[in-house]
Amino acid sequence: MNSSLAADQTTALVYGHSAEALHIICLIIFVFCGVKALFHKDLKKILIYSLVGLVVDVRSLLTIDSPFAFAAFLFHVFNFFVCIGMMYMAARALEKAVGSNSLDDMRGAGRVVPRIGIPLAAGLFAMMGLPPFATFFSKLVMVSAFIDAGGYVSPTLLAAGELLYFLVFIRVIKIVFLDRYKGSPLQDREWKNVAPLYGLLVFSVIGGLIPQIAVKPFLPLAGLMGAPGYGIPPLTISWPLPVLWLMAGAAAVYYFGRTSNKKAGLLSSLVCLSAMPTLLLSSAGVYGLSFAVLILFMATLQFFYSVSYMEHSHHQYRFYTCFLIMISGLLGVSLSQDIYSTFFFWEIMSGWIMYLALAHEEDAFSVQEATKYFIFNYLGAAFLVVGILIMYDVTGHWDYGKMAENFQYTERMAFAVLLLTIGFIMKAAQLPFRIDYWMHPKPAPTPISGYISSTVLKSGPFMMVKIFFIASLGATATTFLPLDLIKHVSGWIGALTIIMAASFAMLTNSMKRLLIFHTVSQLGYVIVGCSLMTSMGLAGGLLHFVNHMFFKNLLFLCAGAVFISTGTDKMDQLGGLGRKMPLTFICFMIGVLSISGVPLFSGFISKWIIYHAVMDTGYIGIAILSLFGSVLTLASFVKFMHSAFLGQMQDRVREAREASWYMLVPMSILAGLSVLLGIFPGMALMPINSMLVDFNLQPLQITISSVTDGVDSINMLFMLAALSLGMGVAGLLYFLTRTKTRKTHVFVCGVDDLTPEDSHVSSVNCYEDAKKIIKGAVKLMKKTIGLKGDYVER
Amino acid sequence: MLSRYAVKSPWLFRINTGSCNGCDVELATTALIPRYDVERLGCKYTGSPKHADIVLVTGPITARSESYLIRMLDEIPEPRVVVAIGICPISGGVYRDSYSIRGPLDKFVEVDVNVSGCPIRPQSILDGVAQAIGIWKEKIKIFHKA
Amino acid sequence: MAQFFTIALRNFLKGPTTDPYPFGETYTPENYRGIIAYSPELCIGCGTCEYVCPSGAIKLRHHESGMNFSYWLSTCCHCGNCGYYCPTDAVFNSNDFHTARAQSEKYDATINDDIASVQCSRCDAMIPRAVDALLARAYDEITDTVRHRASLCPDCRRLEQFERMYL
Amino acid sequence: MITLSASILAYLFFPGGMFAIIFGLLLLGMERIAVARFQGRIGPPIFQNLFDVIKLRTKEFLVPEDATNRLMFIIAPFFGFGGMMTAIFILPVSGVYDGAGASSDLVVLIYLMALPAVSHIFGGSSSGSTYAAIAVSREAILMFAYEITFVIVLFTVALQAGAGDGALFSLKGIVDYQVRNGSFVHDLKMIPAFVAFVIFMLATLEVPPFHIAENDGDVMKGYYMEYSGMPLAVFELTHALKLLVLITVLQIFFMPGLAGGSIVVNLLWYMMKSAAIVIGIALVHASMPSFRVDQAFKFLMIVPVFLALLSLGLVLFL
Repeated sequence: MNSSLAADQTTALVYGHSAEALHIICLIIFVFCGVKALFHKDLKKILIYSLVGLVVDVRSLLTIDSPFAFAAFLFHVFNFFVCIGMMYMAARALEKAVGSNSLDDMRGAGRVVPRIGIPLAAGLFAMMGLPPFATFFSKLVMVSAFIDAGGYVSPTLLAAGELLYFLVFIRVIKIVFLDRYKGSPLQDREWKNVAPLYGLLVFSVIGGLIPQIAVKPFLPLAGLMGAPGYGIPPLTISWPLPVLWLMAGAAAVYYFGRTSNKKAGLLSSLVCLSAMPTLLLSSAGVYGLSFAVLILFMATLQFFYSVSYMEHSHHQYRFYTCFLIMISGLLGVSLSQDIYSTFFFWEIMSGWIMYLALAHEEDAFSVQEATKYFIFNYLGAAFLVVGILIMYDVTGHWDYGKMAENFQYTERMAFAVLLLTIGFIMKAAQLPFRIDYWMHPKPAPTPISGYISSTVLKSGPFMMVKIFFIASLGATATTFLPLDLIKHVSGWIGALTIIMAASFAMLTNSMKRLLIFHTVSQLGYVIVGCSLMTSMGLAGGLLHFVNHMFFKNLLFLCAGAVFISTGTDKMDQLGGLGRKMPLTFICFMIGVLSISGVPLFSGFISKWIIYHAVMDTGYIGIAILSLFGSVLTLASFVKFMHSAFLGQMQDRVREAREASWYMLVPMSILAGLSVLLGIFPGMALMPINSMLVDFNLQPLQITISSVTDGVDSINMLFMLAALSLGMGVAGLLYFLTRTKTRKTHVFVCGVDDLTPEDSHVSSVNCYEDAKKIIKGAVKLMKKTIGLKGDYVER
Repeated sequence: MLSRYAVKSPWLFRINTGSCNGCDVELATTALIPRYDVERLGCKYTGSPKHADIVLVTGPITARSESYLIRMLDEIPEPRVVVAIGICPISGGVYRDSYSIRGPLDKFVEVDVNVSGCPIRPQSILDGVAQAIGIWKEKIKIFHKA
Repeated sequence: MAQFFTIALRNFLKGPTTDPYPFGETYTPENYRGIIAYSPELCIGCGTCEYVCPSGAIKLRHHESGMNFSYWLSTCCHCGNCGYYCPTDAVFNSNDFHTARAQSEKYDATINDDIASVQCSRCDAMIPRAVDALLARAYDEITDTVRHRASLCPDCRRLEQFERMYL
Repeated sequence: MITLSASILAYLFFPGGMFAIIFGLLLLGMERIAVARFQGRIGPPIFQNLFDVIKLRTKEFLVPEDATNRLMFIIAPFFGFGGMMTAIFILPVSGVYDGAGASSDLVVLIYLMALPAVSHIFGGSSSGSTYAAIAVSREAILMFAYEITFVIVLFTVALQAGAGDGALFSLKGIVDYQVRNGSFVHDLKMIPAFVAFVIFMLATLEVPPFHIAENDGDVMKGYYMEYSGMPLAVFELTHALKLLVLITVLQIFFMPGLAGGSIVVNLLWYMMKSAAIVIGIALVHASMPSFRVDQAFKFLMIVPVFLALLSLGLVLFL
């Protein structure tokens, strides 16, 4: 008896061990093939290594002997082989066309022979598991199979492992597609012998868009093997109408926009404008709807601006299409009702479409920077995948409402909420140790970098608030300690980011890099506000969310206008632009005043609410850091304003002309909004109040222009009256003295042979002492934490 | 008219056109050392010609400093008084016949008060400033009539 | 830094040591080299002062009826050479430091005296008159003969000398 | 709620515009006399600063021709002046004027105090002069350095006045709290905060230990360099108002004790305290040489911040 008992134990032991051993072996092979593929020169060898690695990876799925895992295995393998076949055949065709199989000869060949290139690119993107292809769902199902098996360490490892293969494929895409082709002319293949490739491509895309049909055949198969009935999670995606409208618009722009940039730009801005009425039909709550309205409003301005910005660029229609699809992804994130389709649209928003839009200039620098940002986004998505699937596994529902109802407080759920918070905070680029990875790339065209900074990054805090709301709603019974801890820690991360990003902004010398740093620091404010989850805190955070959207986009558009008219992004080559571009200067000044929180401008009121909220909850440290942040912001913008717009006129600026009215109209609209929201914050606070009611926090007592918090209140109209009365008195003093005015030289002790270059204090020689201290802190950080540090100058 | 009070705060501005600094040391002492405190009269040394009311010019206007002097004189707002300090600006002083000086101050600007001496005594500077204030008062009236 | 505070407090308690000049008298040392004082009756027209004046403030012009001593304050560097070398102390520095003048008075801040020559008591040649201060330097005491001889022109004095010796 | 006409009256005449400007100029004059007396000289008449302003009115107004933005150059002084007039209107004087009701708030105070520096920066950099540009960069660094101290001291006072149940942000509340149970200056925990706030005051007012942005030695008149005539007068008035605002804030934070029942007595007591503070500032002014900008930056980032944090710690944990 005991021998059989022993036998069982041994078999269990052996079986247990062998499963364990198998798992480890798979992991080793997986990593080995990945590294080999990463550094190999020959295209076919790279594909073979990655094939072996991923198959082994899928094999480890079988170590879990649940029918769900087996169904996931079958579904994944099927999709996997569809893509591998397509990619492999396309690669062989390309090698035959180019004549050699080493990667360097194929540099840029993909674009020269598009008929072979498209299936190859599609295969590569599919292998990465990005949305429009079926492998996106099969990977999702694979990870959920692991999670279903109980562990949550191995799925995270798996998701991180995917990053290794992502690097392999992105390297191939970068070389084959985004480079200049210098070789001899290639001969493209006719349609008929390329047709099977396109058949596979269409099959994979259909599987990606309508996953429930693709999954249906595999469910009974799983039933054959073990206990039937336990199926793969419902993969139905709900497509909101505005998203479809925008996608259709993107196709229209791609088709009609080829002729002229003006037509393409105006068409795409019309598409966004016309998408607004379709919002009325969608059933999203006021929170999602108001974000959607803002997205579309900003998009119309952005496209109207880029009509004249992209004038001397190339392939504008391709840029507009990718931009529109990215916006449709963002719209999907804001409107979708369940977390699953939110993640689907999230992947569309920060997937390869954004990569193509960011690398639009196609010079080496912009491709390299865009790749870095794409890698960072993919890593963020890995966190989200695991978090979402754990939440589904615990609550059993995708839909937000149902998820909140049967939300149980288990430590796995705490881990899921933590992962999701990390993913969303990473999207908002907090604690930027390597700004070129954390944030959207500098050399990308200004319309898209302005739009990402002001609107796309907001999806991070937007979703974070939703998750916090669900967690806090669900865990009413027991005080969900980890949630308070997560909220407190994310508050501290926000506060530290404010100081860190603003002090790095002091060091940098390029306009766009400075604005990027300030986006991160202002997002720190939003996260500090939102992570308090009190009514004041959330209201402050969301108001800053809206204000920041307007004044940050305004500043980016001004920087773009300056870039177009002077041709340089370096601040120290500019000087005295205020005279040549007065309107741009006025808009820029309004942006600076609102971002540094000067009263009467929009930045002030939201910061006021955030400070009160933080002080009410008693976090003194966060309050001090965030208050200090606004002075840092003002100091770095003084540097920007002085060295670019004021001071002596440099010769590069002599022939600068005022921006065209295509640029000026959006800028002045945003400037007007910044001032309007500064004086009448009620306009934005009314919808925010209704959101607070949705999040069942009690709304603020506000009027159109004042906010009251307990005993003290702030009334912006009163401030406007007081300040303008004071300025009126000063004006009266001016008016009393009708003395003559006379133009004279600037006083430099009478010396008259100084050239403007010598006498202009540019951004390089501003604040040496503050820079010394910040550089010292960065060196200290490198020594202690060992990170490569601020990466500021490029 | 406010000129009665405006006259009580003359701001002084020093221009050194190649002087041997003897007069400049005297000018400095009138402001800084407690003994000859020019602030009693409401005077204050300003750093910029744009704030100047009474311009104290020292030095025999050497060739190099001629262009600087012309530019700086143009940067001084109108109701102003020019005081030549020491004999050099008045007549070239001991350097009168030298090749490198461009002659007395009157050739460049309409001087109002001459305080001669080499170097001048702080008390005579106070004399000069008091006299300049008198002239300045007339100028303010004329300036505001025009 | 502490001793600065003590000095400041001591000054505060001691009260200001400002010289009340424009509104009251000020101390002027008696040998302060101020504006030149010139007494024509002592001047013998030797021209030493013109010669030693570094800034050319003193000009001595001879004209038919005597000499003209002119001095322009605006170029006088108050060095005191003239007072030092003048044999008869006709020129010396007074301690009058009030040299501030309006621009209109720029060219009349001068001393402009004529010293008339006297006629020789024997012939009608015009000679600069002798001044007791000068004679006092040459002779111990000035007797009538010395005074008589001083009133003769050089030719007459030679004639008189010849007459006295050989006649 | 104060009626509209009363508040306009308060804004323009009594504790607001006219009184504040005259009293501010008087205080500046007093400070100049005190400095002179500390240096052993007589010093100017008491209303010297008023005469300066009147004289500036008679001057011609010069605009640098290569100033990049004439409009900005002319308008720059307005921000500072408007900010300070509003700040005066908001600040309650114990026993005399109880602030502008609900909106006399600490956070508003921080941003209003930054407005004069903002107007200096705009004016200086739009004038196109190199000296002004250097002064602007120094002003921005110093502002960035001394703002930490102000923020920490502010929170310390707010917490101390809040007495445990969160921070009390309204200035009127702070004054009432101190009137009720003893002003903070007697409270030992708040002494380091008091010293830190005085250092902040010296730095904001550019009084010699921190006379850097318009140091006569190197940048002469700093950001005022290109100004003459009326804008310069507005800057002088802003400086006078700023001195008064800082003195009032010091009294609100640390010594708002009442001297008696009627308004007149309290007003005189308030003026006496202000005069005493000004004499103290003059003492430091007369006996301290100025820092270089990097020395000042290091000093401001270490000493007052440490003192303020010390008293913050004491208030929080004691």
